[in-house]
Amino acid sequence: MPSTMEINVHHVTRVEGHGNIAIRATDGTIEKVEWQVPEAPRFFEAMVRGRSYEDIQTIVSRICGICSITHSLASLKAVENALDIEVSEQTDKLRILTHYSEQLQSHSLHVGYLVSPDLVGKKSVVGMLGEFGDAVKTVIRIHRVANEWSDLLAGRTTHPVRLKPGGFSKLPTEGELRELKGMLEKGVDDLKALAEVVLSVADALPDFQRETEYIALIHPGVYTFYHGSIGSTDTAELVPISEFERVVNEYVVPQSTAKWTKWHRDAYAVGALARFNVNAEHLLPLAKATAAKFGLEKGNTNPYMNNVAQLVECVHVVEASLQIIDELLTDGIKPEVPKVSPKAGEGAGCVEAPRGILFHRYAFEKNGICTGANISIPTNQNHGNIQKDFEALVPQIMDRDQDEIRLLLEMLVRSYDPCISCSTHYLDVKFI
Amino acid sequence: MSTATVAQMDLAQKDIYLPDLATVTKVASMTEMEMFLEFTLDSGQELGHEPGQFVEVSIPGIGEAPISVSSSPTQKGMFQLVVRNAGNVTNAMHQLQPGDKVGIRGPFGTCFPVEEAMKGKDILFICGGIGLVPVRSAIDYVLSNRSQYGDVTILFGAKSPAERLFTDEIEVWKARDDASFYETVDRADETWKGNVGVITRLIPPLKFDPLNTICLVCGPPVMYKYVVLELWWKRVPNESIYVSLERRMKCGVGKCGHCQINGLYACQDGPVFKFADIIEVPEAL
Amino acid sequence: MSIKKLDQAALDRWVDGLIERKKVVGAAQRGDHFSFGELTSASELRLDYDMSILPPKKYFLPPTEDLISFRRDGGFESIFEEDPMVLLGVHPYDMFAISQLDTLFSEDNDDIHYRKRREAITIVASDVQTASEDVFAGCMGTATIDHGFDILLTKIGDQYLVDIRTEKGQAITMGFGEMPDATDDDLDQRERLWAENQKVLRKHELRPAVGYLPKLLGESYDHPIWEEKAELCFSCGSCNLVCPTCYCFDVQDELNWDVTSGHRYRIWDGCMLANFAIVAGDHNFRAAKSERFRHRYFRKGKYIPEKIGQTGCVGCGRCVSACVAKIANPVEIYNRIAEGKE
Amino acid sequence: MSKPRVAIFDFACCEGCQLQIVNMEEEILDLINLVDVVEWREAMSEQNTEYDIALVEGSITRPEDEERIKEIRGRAKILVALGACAVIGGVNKLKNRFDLEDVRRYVYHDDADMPHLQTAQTKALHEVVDVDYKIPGCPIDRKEFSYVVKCLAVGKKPEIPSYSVCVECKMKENVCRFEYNEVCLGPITRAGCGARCPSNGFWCFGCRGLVDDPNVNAAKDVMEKYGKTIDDLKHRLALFNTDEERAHA
Repeated sequence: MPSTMEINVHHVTRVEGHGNIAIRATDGTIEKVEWQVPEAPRFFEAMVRGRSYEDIQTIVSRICGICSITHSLASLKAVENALDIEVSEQTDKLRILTHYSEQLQSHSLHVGYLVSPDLVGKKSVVGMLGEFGDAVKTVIRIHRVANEWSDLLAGRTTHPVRLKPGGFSKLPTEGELRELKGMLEKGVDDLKALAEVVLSVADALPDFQRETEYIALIHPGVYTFYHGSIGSTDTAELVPISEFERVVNEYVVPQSTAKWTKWHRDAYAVGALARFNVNAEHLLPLAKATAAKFGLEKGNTNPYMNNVAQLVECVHVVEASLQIIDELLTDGIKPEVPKVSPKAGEGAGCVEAPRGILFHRYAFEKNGICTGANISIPTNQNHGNIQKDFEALVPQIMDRDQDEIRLLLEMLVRSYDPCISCSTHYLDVKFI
Repeated sequence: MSTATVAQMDLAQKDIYLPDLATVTKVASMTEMEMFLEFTLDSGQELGHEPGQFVEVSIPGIGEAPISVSSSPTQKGMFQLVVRNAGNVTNAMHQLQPGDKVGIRGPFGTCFPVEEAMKGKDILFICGGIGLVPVRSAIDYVLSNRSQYGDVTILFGAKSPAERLFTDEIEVWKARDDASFYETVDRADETWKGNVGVITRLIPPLKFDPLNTICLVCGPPVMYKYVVLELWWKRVPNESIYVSLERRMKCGVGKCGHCQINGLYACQDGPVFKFADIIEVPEAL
Repeated sequence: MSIKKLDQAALDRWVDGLIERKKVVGAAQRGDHFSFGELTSASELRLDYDMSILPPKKYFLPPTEDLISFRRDGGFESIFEEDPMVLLGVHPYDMFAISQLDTLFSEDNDDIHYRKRREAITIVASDVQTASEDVFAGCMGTATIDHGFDILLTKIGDQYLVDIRTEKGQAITMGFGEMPDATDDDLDQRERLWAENQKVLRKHELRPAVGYLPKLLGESYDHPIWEEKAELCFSCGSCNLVCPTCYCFDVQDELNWDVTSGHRYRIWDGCMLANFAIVAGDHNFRAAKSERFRHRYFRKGKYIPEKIGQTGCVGCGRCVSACVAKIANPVEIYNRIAEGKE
Repeated sequence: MSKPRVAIFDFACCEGCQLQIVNMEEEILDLINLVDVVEWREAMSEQNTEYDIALVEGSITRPEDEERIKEIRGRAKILVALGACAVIGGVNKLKNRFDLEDVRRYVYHDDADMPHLQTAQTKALHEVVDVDYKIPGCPIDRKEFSYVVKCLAVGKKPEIPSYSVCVECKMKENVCRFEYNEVCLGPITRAGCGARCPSNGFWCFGCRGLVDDPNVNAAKDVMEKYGKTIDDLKHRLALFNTDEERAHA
């Protein structure tokens, strides 16, 4: 009698959005390995047509609850690019500072609440409360700092209010920035403590290697999340943001409502590990030291290590923010009122979402009404790579217990920190 | 008032928003919607109310609601409320069991003039639905001091036989030979043998001296105009008609503004009004 | 008690000294408007402000205020949140409104939550230096004031007259240093400024006399203006919320996470809001917008005057500015109902 | 009294409302003390089909989702709609302004006919099943969420404000957005957010849905007074209230 192994994870838990895993093997022969995305498509790109440039940010931040600030910023950069709007250095700095708050929010949520139960053999963070109660409370404190930080600069942690074309609808006061600085300085200690806890259970991260292409923003001299061009570990070429479609090359597969992407190979990866592999030399000292603790080095090809890279980035964004706050306080916060007038145009914008590089493109007619959009989301860009990882990993672990296989595959998906509801919300339009 | 005068006032006065504790001593379901509850104040004191007054009942965490006192002050050592399940507080009151604690503020507001205008007069009580709840306090008071009043007539109208309140007491009132009781229901069922129709139909057949009768009226908002009209046909002067009005008395002490009826506060100037005093108050009825 | 004189520098020194010792709240520019808030330096104080968005009422009757704490198993305790402060720069019409609240919260049933806050606040009033766009205090008899405050500041040339009226006022004058008494000439100048302010603070001209409003309204219950204006009313309550004499509130219970304890608080409410007069069972005693709209103008012009003998509208004009539909100008309404009468 | 069992579900949405539950930070510990969270895919691997209260985020956009929400409704004693997508359809309803064929083709081009890419008109939960309570907002307000949960735990009917955002905006002492010549939906939008957007210098775009009886006549008149048109208002209204905007067209 043939022995059949079938694994169907109908909705991977502890990820944002709905993703399924389907594996079938008979007598040791793999018949099906599929990463499926059944999330309901929302068609944001079609919906923004006919909306004003003023409302784009408000609409597209709703693509994702977890990276709403990132979507806002990418859309604002695209809108500003399309309408020839210049923003001040102060706006840039404050935006980056806002953006960093979301990196910490998202990474601490992912590593602390969603991944860590796997590392200690629990089903959820609630299950960790007894034995790892102190660690959970540390995570909560870090997460709260990140949220209060977003609240302060964006007016809200989820779906930012203050970000608008040309600048901010309301600026933080210098007093508020000083308070934030104090908060972040205290946060560094909590981050160090968290790193120690994760390090103590890091053995639970599977040792699995698969070479792939890593793509991230590159900007001279900085570990960038906001400025720059598109870079890759496969090429020295830097692609301008305006040509992002040349990089993503989207296509549709039958098992996914999200589109998949590829560039130099059949799939590529984006996210913290990609940024690390592209930009590690620009990390700030404490972040570098954190990476070293975990033995994370440039050129790492273990997707599970993305979670460690996220932790490293948590440290980096706090360090970088303390520098930005000092600069802002030295210069003083100058009152600025964004003044913008609509015109016809088309433009692209890009920032690094916590889970990888994010592209937005919009076209407007002369009254500022949107006529078309194209958004390419990091989780889309990772779907193909997750599938390729599955195909490589499953044969290596076939002989193990089904529950263990299931867990390893779920952990693999989780390591990418997929934002699945995001990934079903993009569109693609040809601009003439 | 100048600030100097304010400063001289006594700071140790009672907080008008602070409830006293009371304990539930008896509960009984009256209809599908109405619950009967009996309380004693934990202080051991009498509530000290007059017929027609209300209290603010607190269910901690749920809120506070104004409820008419249904028992007569002639009944000592306790007071009774009847509540219709119509909101959060009254819903919570329906869950109360003997021994449970509630907060009580009050009694507040004006009362039926059982000691003044009504003394020596014939009395006509006209109650629609839960309008019987506050009026029962006056009915009991009058019947307890029966010799001090003239003829006593009670009219009661309910929507249906199932919604009749105080059915046991109605039997007692009916049986009394020193009081007349008439009732009707809007919609009868197969068990109902009595009058069918709105309460106003009970008024025309009545024989009474309009100049020697005090009428107490309480019922749903829609009822008053029609009842008053019938009383006018009977030549009852406005001075002799008293109505009890329902409003949203949030604070009960004339501050919050919710119960205002034009310039009057239902919680202070009411809930019992002499009809003559509100005939020029358009929002009253 | 006495009337002294200070120049700007001495005034600033005094305010800075006060700030070192006490919580000092005053009118200051915040963003692109004036509002009352805690001061950290005398330089922030703007006695030349025209109007604050919210009246200083917010310190006597805050938007939300805890009243009692409770436990579900029975047990209630009063919560008092008095917040001692010196309140600087209260305009005469707002002072008039505060005195009115003093009366309304103390008469019949004394509200000691209000009174404790009130007693903890020392009021330094200030005669208006800049008339706001919509003020009409001159028509309401509230452009100047001679009672209720602890100290009144009046700017005469580059000097401030400091009229100290109460012990409370006297108590915060430490730090004045040597101060000359105001001269008769100074007082004459103040009289002239008061007379001038009666004329200047009239950006809208009320035609009927204030004292005539109750009678006028009494005859105008069914005037078409109520329907006409309410047609454009959002029932947003902005006019209620910015009004220095509106004091209606709602009372709510809030549970702690243990759901066995919590507190009861009051929160500003407004008679223009749709559900203000709704009772359990959802009957609304003022369901129509026009009924609510009328109620507000009756309350200011008739009910309050009949209750305490003062106008319920002090003419600050905040409602005029705050109403997005631009229908809330009391002067326009009272003038309309006066048309064709006397 | 046993703890009420709570399950959290999501449909088409950004999951930002669930995130607000996570964002309660330390208070989550209080929450799980008060109720048993028995299923929550975004945060927990535990699954359970036995629950008293279903908290449901997202709007219904596919026939299979209709079936799923009906099943959830069938199991839950109390169903609470969480956030704008669930309560009014939210930004997802912008899709309903277009022909669905066009929307699908616009996004998926030649692949648009693949069966898994089908979509239907966006619906709020109450358009498919009975909803007991609604927590509006995009995203939900954490304080309001806590309030509702505590109410349900003690059997109290939660009261969501019936008045407009202007009430809270005035309490915050904000300058009216109309003074900046902006189209603000505050006067017709249900309060409860603490006037979050105007307090941050931004107009209200109506994410909590409209008040029970919005005065559309007044809105028209006000637009004219500020040199705007009713179309400006409708344009903004469409963001979260496409149905309302069409009803008043």
